[in-house]
Amino acid sequence: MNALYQIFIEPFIFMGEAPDLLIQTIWEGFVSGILYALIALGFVLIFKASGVFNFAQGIMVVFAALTLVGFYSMGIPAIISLILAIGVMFLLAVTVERVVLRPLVNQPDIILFMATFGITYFLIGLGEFIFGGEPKVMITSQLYLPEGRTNFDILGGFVTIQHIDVAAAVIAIIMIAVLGIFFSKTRIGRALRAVADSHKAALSVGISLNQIWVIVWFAAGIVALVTGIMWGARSDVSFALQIIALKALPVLILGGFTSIPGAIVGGLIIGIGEKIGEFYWGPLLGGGIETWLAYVIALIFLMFRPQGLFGEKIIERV
Amino acid sequence: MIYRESGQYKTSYSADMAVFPLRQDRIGIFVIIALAYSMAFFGSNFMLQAVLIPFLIFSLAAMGLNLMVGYAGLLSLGTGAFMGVGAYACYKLMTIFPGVNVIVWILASGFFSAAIGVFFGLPSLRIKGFYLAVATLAAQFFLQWSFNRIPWLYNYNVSGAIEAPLRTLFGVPIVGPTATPEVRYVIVLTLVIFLTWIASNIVHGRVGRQWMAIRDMDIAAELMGIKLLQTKLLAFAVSSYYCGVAGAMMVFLWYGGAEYNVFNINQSFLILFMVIIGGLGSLIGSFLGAGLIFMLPIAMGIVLPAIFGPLGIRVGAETIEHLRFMILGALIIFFLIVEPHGLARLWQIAKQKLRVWPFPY
Amino acid sequence: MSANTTSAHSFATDAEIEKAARAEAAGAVPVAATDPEVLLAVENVSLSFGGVKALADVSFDIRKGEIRAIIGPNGAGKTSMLNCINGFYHPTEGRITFKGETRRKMRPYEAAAGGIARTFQNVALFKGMSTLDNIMAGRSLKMKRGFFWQILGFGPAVAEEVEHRRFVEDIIDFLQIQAIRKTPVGKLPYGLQKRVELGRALAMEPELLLLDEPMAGMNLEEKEDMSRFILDVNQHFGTTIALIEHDMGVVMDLSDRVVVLEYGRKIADGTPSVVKSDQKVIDAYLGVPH
Amino acid sequence: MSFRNLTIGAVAAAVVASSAAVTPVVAQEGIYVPLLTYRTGAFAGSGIPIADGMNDYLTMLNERDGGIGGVRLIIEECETGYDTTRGVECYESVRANNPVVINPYSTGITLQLIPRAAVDRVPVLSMAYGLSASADGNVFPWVFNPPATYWDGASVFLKHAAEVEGGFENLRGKTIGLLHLDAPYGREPIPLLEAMAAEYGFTLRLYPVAGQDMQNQGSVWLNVRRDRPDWIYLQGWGAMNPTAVREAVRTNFPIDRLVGVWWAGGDEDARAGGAAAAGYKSLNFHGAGADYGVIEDIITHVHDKGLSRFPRDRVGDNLYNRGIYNSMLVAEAIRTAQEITGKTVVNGEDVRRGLENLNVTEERLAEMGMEGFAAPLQVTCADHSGHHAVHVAQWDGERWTQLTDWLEPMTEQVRPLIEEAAASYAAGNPGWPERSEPCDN
Repeated sequence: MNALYQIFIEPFIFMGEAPDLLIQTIWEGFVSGILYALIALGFVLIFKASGVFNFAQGIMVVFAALTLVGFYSMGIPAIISLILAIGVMFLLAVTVERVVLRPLVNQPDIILFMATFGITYFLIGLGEFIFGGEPKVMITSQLYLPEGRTNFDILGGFVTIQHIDVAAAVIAIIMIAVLGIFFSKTRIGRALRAVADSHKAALSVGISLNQIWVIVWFAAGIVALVTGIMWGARSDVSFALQIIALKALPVLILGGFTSIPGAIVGGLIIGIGEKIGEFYWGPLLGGGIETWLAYVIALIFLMFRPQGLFGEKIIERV
Repeated sequence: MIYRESGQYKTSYSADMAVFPLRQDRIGIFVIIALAYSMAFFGSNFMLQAVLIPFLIFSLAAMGLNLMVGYAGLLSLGTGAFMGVGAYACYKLMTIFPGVNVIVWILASGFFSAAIGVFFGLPSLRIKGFYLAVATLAAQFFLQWSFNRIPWLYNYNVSGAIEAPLRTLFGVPIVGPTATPEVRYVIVLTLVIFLTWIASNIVHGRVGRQWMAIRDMDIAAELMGIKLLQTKLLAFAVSSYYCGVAGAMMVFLWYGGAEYNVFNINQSFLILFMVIIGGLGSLIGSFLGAGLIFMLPIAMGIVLPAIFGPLGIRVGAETIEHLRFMILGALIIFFLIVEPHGLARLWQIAKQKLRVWPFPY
Repeated sequence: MSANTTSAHSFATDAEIEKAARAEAAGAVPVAATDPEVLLAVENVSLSFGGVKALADVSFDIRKGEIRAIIGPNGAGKTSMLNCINGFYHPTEGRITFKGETRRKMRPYEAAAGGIARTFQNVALFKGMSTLDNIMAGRSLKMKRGFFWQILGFGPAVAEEVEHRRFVEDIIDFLQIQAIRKTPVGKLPYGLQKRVELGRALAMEPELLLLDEPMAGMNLEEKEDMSRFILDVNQHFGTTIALIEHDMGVVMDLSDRVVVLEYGRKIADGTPSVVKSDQKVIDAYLGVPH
Repeated sequence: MSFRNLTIGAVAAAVVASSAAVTPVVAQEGIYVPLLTYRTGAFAGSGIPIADGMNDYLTMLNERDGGIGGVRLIIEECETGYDTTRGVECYESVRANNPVVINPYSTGITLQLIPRAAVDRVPVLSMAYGLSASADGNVFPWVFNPPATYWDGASVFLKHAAEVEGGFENLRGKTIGLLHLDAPYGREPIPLLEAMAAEYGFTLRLYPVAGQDMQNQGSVWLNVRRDRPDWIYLQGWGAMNPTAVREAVRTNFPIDRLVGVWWAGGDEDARAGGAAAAGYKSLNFHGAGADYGVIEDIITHVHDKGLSRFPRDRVGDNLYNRGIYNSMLVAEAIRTAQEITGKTVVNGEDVRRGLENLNVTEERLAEMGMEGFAAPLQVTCADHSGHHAVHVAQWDGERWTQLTDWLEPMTEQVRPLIEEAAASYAAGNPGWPERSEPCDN
């Protein structure tokens, strides 16, 4: 009885008592949700076009950010470092296509999936090898990103909003819009969609898969870079982030592997859901449930809708 | 020349179905086992404690994962956690019933991880491939959290860690700080050989065939009357059992104690890599993979400085660590591309070449 | 095409005659599911995915011991029909009666246990396993020893293994694939794969054998071999067979009765001769616009 | 096929190499001092300055005095990544070269090594970390944690809080939070704080931070906002500390009421909070900054010879000095061991005695150019920590400055708890060996 009260009544009472905390919690969840969504977006881009489930996306985020900060710490001006970092992501895309995707074309998905584990570990090693293992501070101001925070004194409390988080949200929205246009309007975009639908068909109308792959991996790389900057601005840049980056996987399960809106919505559900869960229900379990809540949500979700929120039902054929 | 099958005729199906149809193979395996046991007398403490014992334990874990990924085609990223379940179950059992011999508990602890494995395997009917992988991540993180946040599991130790209390077999300490590496090595070796034998029986029999069937073409398998859920759950159970036992051995016959983050996701990845590099769907591969991946850092730690030291380039511990990651990643990609069946396949090829020698084809 | 037909004639003539006789006796009119002679009866089965209607109100039956052909142009719903029969798809309407018992929803497992075996349009073998293991896998249902006997390296489970191995070896001899016993099927040429797949189905000792285009993409000789195997299976083991086939010649020679589907509907049903001369069928095949 | 042969070659090579590698390197003439460090992973931020500090001091001894008592020190690092598993592997690999002392530099690893130290006869020096109870030398003859235990630290924090609040009686009714890494290290002070909470009537709130969420403390600090604690004691490490300081600033927590244990006193930790972090406090048992004789020696003998890997301009960082202090203890223990035994090449058992008779006096500190850098320190057979005084340092936005003078821990409360805990530890591990080692003092 008491337990039921604690589970079903108390948290809501508390939400009412301290609305500022509720708003703060939702905002926190919203921001981390955006970041999850951005990583998931990278997954989706690659999965749509090459059918590869890119486990390395999370690491690409850290790697990109690390490269940026690394170049800067070598005394290169911020903007140049940014351009260089983009260049590195392009190189990465080319290398991955040459070294991993091309030799593995037509292999079972699961093999490609495991290959991205290889990429993950290689990037971790490489990144730390070049730039050192210690966490680095993101060069926020040098990139003309807003710093500091604003406190809104409302509802008998206050809500802190960091300017960088607002920026993150805005940039995320812009990027998603750009990608949307890119996919629907541009020639390459349409080519990508063609590839997503059928590799053979794409080939038959003379689209080079290899180019497409380079392009999507590059696109994913840029998404990763942006994500990395945003994330690095909230907490230092280090490979410790990779565990958090894994949270993009449950996001994908919710959103479906091929749906960009799915990634966004999934990201927000997971982000807000886990923060609310941790803050209001976590104490009942001794806290720290954030580390698994997302996965369990996804797991339960899988039981009822394996194809994801926006995926359509799969008909098996023989 | 020595490695010839000519003149060995199989006169019965059972002979033909034997795991080692060739006499040379049978002899070979016996020699290897004999050597392995003799290491207990010739191996240095370092050799036993820091190389052979962990190698065997990792091999066992890899074997467990291989049964699932390699044979049944179910990708799991939760191995570390399932090992943890075994370890904590064993800890509870041996502290609650100190009377019963610890080896019994080590073997029994596997059943607990098997049960947990089955539970987290339930979604495997609806979902496949990376979806399932994510599902197992849920197991990984949830279990790891439980090891940490359920103090009952570690008997409310302030430190939150579990230590191996002293346990003996025939008066000889086998678990706890005073147990000598030799004794522990012999026990680990015996258990691993025993479990390997069982695993080989499983995979060469009906069950193994059914696992491979659902791996290769689950629809066809289903239409042939193989019950998918039962078969998959059996795979989860057996695999988790092996991982659990490996986990219990790791804590009580190797480290002598552990805390929750011993069983973190990197542990899971490492073992998955052992399976991939060793060879999916091969028991011997599990050993080869475990050997390669576990030896790698030790080897690099000694080889690299030896090479670069003289050149005045200092190779710090962390450099080796970074290189280890890079090499690991590169190896995985390399094997997936060049030889998806891993070291095991190379081993076969070598044997095949030897068989037909001196003819090159 | 015509070449095939004639050649098929040349080897199947004697079989041809008595078949025709049987067919006459049977008559081409579908009979009620209760008739003991009827092994499987399909009654008003419809199947649709979302909007798409794959099958619409199809009824026909399969008699014990006959070879029943299901033909029709591409996309006529032939494979969907088989999928319904062995429980892989569940009909949205109608019912299927097998061995006298009717069920709307059936798990593939029950179908297999009931004695329905099946080969696939594009080979669905277990690529990673050897020919032997593939066919042995077909024995799964017959192997009863529990898991705990399995883990012992000796005892009943092993004895059972040997006993089934014998059975499988017979099939291997019957299909003349002794040479490729231990080869991974992935490495085999297409024709042989089809043969192994047949073997795997036979290993289940089925009462009803569903063959989905057993001769697709085969050359003449392979087709002849396959036809012979099918006839032998039907006559020696007395297995009832339902097959989908595009090669008209083969169908006409092998089958006792033919059911013709088009756009998920049954347009004709009867002995090869009857069907051959049916106007609707001819239109369907020559593609007359309707 | 050629590709395949290549593979066979590669793999064969790898296997051969690895098998060749597993024969341990034989320690040449000298005193082998392994250092378990971590320069990778999420804790590298704290690990690197410490590793370099330890290295540089010992190297300085080699360079300046040709080692200790004429015997060169063989310094070898092993990368643990602050991961217990890898730490134990490191221990196994260094043990083969008979080390004289082990510096685990992780409470988790220390806990694993405590049972083995006695068996393998290698002393474990967990300087101001590890198991607080191991300060009881009668139960843990092979484990040392000078100059103070975590429980001493926590008690000093309470003293300071009481001082600010105007006496212990004012702690009654207050809420004190423990923001800790959710690992053995972070959990160490809990028993003492609980005991104290019972005694002085303040409420203790725990804010555990899981290792993988160190940089993702949003929810934890929301809880802080909910509970509005008056003080927060930060028992964090690695990337957790800078994040905590940053979050404290974000949530408008009064920064001068956030007090870190000595391990939360890295320069980078405080700097992360920006200007607003000025006022952040941390316990300390040695001086920060570079103007000490010993550090000048290190600069001349190590940095100038290019033997250090630590950036010159960061010399004097708090954690770098922490490393120096740690190495000083090691060196002094070896020196004492040489005096007691008369041997020059000492082994683990000798150094254990050395540690047990450690007595660093003012004079000795002066000799070493450490006056004002550290306080005198003494260890006895019964007391392996000494429960020495520590002070509260404050971050002024630029550097750490000593805020209070040296505060004695509340030993009279701490010590009984320690002996109790030690007893229960021994009881919890049946077959725990009685102390057989003789006592020299």
